[in-house]
Amino acid sequence: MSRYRIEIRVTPRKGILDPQGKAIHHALHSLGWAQVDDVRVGKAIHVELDADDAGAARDEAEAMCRKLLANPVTEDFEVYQVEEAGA
Amino acid sequence: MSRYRIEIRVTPRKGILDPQGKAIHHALHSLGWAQVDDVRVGKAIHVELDADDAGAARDEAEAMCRKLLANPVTEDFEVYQVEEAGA
Amino acid sequence: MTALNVPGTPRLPAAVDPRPGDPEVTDEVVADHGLSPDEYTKVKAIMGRTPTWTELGVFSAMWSEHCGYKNSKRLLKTLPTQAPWVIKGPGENAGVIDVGDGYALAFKIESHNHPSAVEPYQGAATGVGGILRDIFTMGARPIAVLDSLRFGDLRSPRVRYLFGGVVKGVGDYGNCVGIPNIGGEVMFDAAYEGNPLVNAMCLGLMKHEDLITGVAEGVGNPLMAVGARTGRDGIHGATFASEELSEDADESSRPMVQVGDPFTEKLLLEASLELIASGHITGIQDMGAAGLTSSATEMAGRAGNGVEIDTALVPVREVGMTPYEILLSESQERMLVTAKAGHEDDVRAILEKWELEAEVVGRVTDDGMFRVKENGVTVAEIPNVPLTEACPTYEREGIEALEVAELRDRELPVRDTLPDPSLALLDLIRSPNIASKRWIFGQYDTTVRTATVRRPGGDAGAVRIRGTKRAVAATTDCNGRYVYLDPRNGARAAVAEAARNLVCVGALPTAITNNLNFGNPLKPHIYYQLREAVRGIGEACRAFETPVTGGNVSLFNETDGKAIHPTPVIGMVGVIDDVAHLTGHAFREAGDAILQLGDNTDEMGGSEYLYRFHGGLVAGHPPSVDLLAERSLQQAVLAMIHTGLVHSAHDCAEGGLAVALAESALGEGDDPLGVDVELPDALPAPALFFGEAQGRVVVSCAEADVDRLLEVAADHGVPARRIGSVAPASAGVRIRGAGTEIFCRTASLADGYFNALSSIMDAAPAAATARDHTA
Amino acid sequence: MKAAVVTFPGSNCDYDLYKAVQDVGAEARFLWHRDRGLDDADVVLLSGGFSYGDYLRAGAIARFSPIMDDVVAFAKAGGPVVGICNGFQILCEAGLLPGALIRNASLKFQSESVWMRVERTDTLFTRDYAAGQRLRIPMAHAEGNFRADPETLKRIEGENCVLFRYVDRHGGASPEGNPNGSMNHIAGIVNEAGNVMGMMPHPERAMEAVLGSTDGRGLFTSLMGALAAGSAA
Ligand SMILES: Nc1ncnc2c1ncn2[C@@H]1O[C@H](COP(=O)(O)OP(=O)(O)O)[C@@H](O)[C@H]1O
Ligand SMILES: [Mg+2]
Repeated sequence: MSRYRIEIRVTPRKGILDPQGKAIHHALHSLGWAQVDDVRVGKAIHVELDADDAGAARDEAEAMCRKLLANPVTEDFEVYQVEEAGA
Repeated sequence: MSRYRIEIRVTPRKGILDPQGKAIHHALHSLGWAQVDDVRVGKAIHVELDADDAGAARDEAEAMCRKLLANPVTEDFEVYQVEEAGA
Repeated sequence: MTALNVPGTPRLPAAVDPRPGDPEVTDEVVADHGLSPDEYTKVKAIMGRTPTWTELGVFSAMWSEHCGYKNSKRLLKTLPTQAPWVIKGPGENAGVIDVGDGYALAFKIESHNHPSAVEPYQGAATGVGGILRDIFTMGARPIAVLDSLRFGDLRSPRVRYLFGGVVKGVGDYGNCVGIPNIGGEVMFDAAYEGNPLVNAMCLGLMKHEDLITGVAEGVGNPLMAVGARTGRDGIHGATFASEELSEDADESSRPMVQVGDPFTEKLLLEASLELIASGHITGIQDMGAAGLTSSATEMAGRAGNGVEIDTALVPVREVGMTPYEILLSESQERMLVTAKAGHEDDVRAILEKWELEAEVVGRVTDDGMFRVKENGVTVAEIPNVPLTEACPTYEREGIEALEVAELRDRELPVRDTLPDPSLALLDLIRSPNIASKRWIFGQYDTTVRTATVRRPGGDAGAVRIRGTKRAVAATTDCNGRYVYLDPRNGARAAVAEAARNLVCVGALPTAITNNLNFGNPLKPHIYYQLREAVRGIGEACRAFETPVTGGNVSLFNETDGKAIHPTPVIGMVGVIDDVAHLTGHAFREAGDAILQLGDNTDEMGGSEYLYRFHGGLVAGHPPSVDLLAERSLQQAVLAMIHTGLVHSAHDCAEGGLAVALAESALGEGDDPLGVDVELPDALPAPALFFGEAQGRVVVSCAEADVDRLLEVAADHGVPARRIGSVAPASAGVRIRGAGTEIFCRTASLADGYFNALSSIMDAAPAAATARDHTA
Repeated sequence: MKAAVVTFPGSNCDYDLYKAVQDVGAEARFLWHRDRGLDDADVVLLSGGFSYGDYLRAGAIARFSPIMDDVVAFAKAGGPVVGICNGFQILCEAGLLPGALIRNASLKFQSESVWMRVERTDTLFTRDYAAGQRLRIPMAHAEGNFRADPETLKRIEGENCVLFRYVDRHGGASPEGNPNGSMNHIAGIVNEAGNVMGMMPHPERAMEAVLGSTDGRGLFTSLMGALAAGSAA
């Protein structure tokens, strides 16, 4: 067993309205960042857990996303970083 | 000028209470993930913008974080992926 | 400047070895803890030795202005606190009054100004959390909150950021816990630019027999820490709140921001009420300012006992916390409970049901000491009574600032630069100080608990008491400009306005809580403001028979040496015997008669008109307050309402009579009406239309009932007359007088009134307002 | 009628709902989310509030409470289930109702009285209303923006599952009448079987004139009537 640090990103599905992204886009424009084109806002979830290896850690994380962390109607998820924590 | 896709992570500062992380941690435990130890929740922000090069894109993203996207009193931010978007 | 004597110290504490790793106590360290050399000498006299680092931290917090009321205690003692209906006066977590039918009302106001200046969202949210806990630790279920806010000029992006964050913080917290917001106030004035004020008030209802207080009774009884874990948040918040803010203050010198968790609060609320009803505990208190230290010592103090705590037993959020940190942490959503010995598991079971923790952290002792151990090793031992009672109190020199006297006596420029009165009304109605506050309370749940019978937007809010015909009403009021120009009179005006607001909804004013927001009292002109304002509050409360049952003091509200307007916010509660008497400020029907009670005067000092049309000018004599006349007015309005014939009642406040008439015409915006009024007074137009003379109320009734109501007013010796009629919306708002006329289309007034704040706040997404706090 | 109101940690309208069903003559009781069994309830109601603080997503954690297994079984067996505000969010998360409720377009918590139009009167929940009747009801939420993918939305409309739609004060489905950005102005829906409904506004806050409106009563009297008729039959 080792300890793994996992980063998960849960984002609004393409095609699903993202009111928060829209508001930030608007705010960035009015602050002068006219070159910004697309803004989407989701959740960054950091989880630490014990698992046998990185693959198992990732599997667990994906199971958590499917069961709880993301709503399949409106959100996509991605487990994008699995890193062994310093002992 | 090229188009860059940037991923930003804004997370509660260390030591600052993260009620959301606490609640999710608790929920994961009740769902049987007893091996989960720490959960922290922040924002994952995806931005697309035009810039001369990757360095410039990163600089802009960091400026946006300082000015708008992160609350310096309670949050840390990280610009962790700057990637040229397919033309 | 004189200091009180130290009350008899029972005996000296034992010697305590310095804890390895703790800093040494030097003069510099003492000064950093906000203790003066004299105060430190007193500490050493109480201790009979040099205090340890931990002990110094404890003294510093307990003897801060926030906990010790050093500069205000003597003044507060002059306030009236007694009445037959007062059950608990000042000194408890909240005041409690009888409201009839076996019910008691606990209520209090609390400030969170400094934290909100640093982090508006969390500062405001935790402010609401704190005041809720003060209420439910009395055994009362919170039934309503109000928020009294002050900010600088909304043209500043920083101010918009603060305002937006504070409103969201107040809302998110109260909404989640499920306590309706029923009112409050907000004022924007350059004087609050660097130092916003965030005061939150809460009302709680209980049966008389459910009252419990924060007392650590019964030697040997266990003390239990209940609720959230202790982190490093807000260490020394109490001391921080007792210092001036400075623009370039080092970020790291500030206490770690306290983050609120309203969900935990809701659980803690239910668990606490269940605990109190269970009979397993003898006392309970919030770990608020100065955290575990103040709750433990105050609870012991009230019982005349000592307490012993082991910090190693306190559930913590982070590893490696020192006793100093654990004692002074201001982590939110925590309570200290004195359980009955042997009932610890029952307490745990109740907390467990609500998914919360409860741990024994110490016990009640008989030796009068506040003793702190870490894994059994004593790290602090302080005689409890001197710690809680012997905080030096000061009576300082108070002298009015010359510049204020000059401003007050200045010739006002109003007469020669009169804008067209119709344009003036259109402009005033959209002033953020006058415009509808819907943008604020639209973010607050106002109807949860299905008891709100007066929502925000009128003169006062009200919630009915289920199972009875009664309701309780509440309001917060203070015009800091009046207080700045004339502290005594301005404070009287604040109390008078609060009472007027209550009678306008049909409530009998019953008692007050107050929040004294002032600058640095070490400056003679600030101490003068404080002294005179307290005097004014006392006079008005005596005149109205509305005793003071508690309150809060927030001093040092200065940024880079510049003080806010002195702002003694009055939170007043009243009782409505029968909800059938509930009255609103909105006119009901075209054709109704409009009556005016009270006299128009030529007083423009401190008015919104001056501020708005003369470059932010705050000058002149604020409107005078005749307490006897106010009292008669209040009684007359209530008597009129009790006839059942009054269709609406609304007092005149900022913006004067013309604004009051327009507000009554606009109502809640759904069915606006018009006004046709003629004012015969021989007064200059600005004073007649926009002067803020006190003691005036606009009432409407059916044509047939005019004489009857005028008679009631006459019986009370209150000047009253008919001034016109309610008109259909299509007729607009027409007010004739002073040889001229105001005419505005109802739709234009409605647009200005209802959209002013949202057009400022929603149109300009400065960093600020767009920054989002919930992921 | 025996009505059971479920209390989750963070529910804050459970008592209001309890009182509302009592008000129309039902026998009301609370069920604790951790307990099992529905105690022979005729109807189960999930109230508003912030179960688990609405952290993560509104309703996401509450739907895993032990009692939800019983609620799902009850609903699958045709038992009437009502979700109001947070209760609606929980029912969507639990898959008993289609779609999802995301943040209001304004990004704000919005507390106001809204108008909504009764779209169907042939259900357990709306039979005491008149077709097309306009109701004035308080709403108070931050996440009530109804969303569904195009097929789902088509099915919702095609199967006539919309119970209430936000309208303006004149009864029109204009943009001003839509407070939170919901697709097709949807304020409340019922499942295809007709026994599970959810809505964002709070009918239990519109039960008495002294509170400003009595337009919410119809929902509860409908249920009472329908269940009385059902048990008589
Ligand atoms: N911060 C606030 N929170 C809630 N309600 C508010 C707030 N500010 C103003 N209101 C509502 O708007 C009403 C009008 O405000 P104000 O003009 O200050 O009234 P008044 O002059 O009668 O005291 C208040 O009575 C209150 O109901
Ligand atoms: Mg008023």
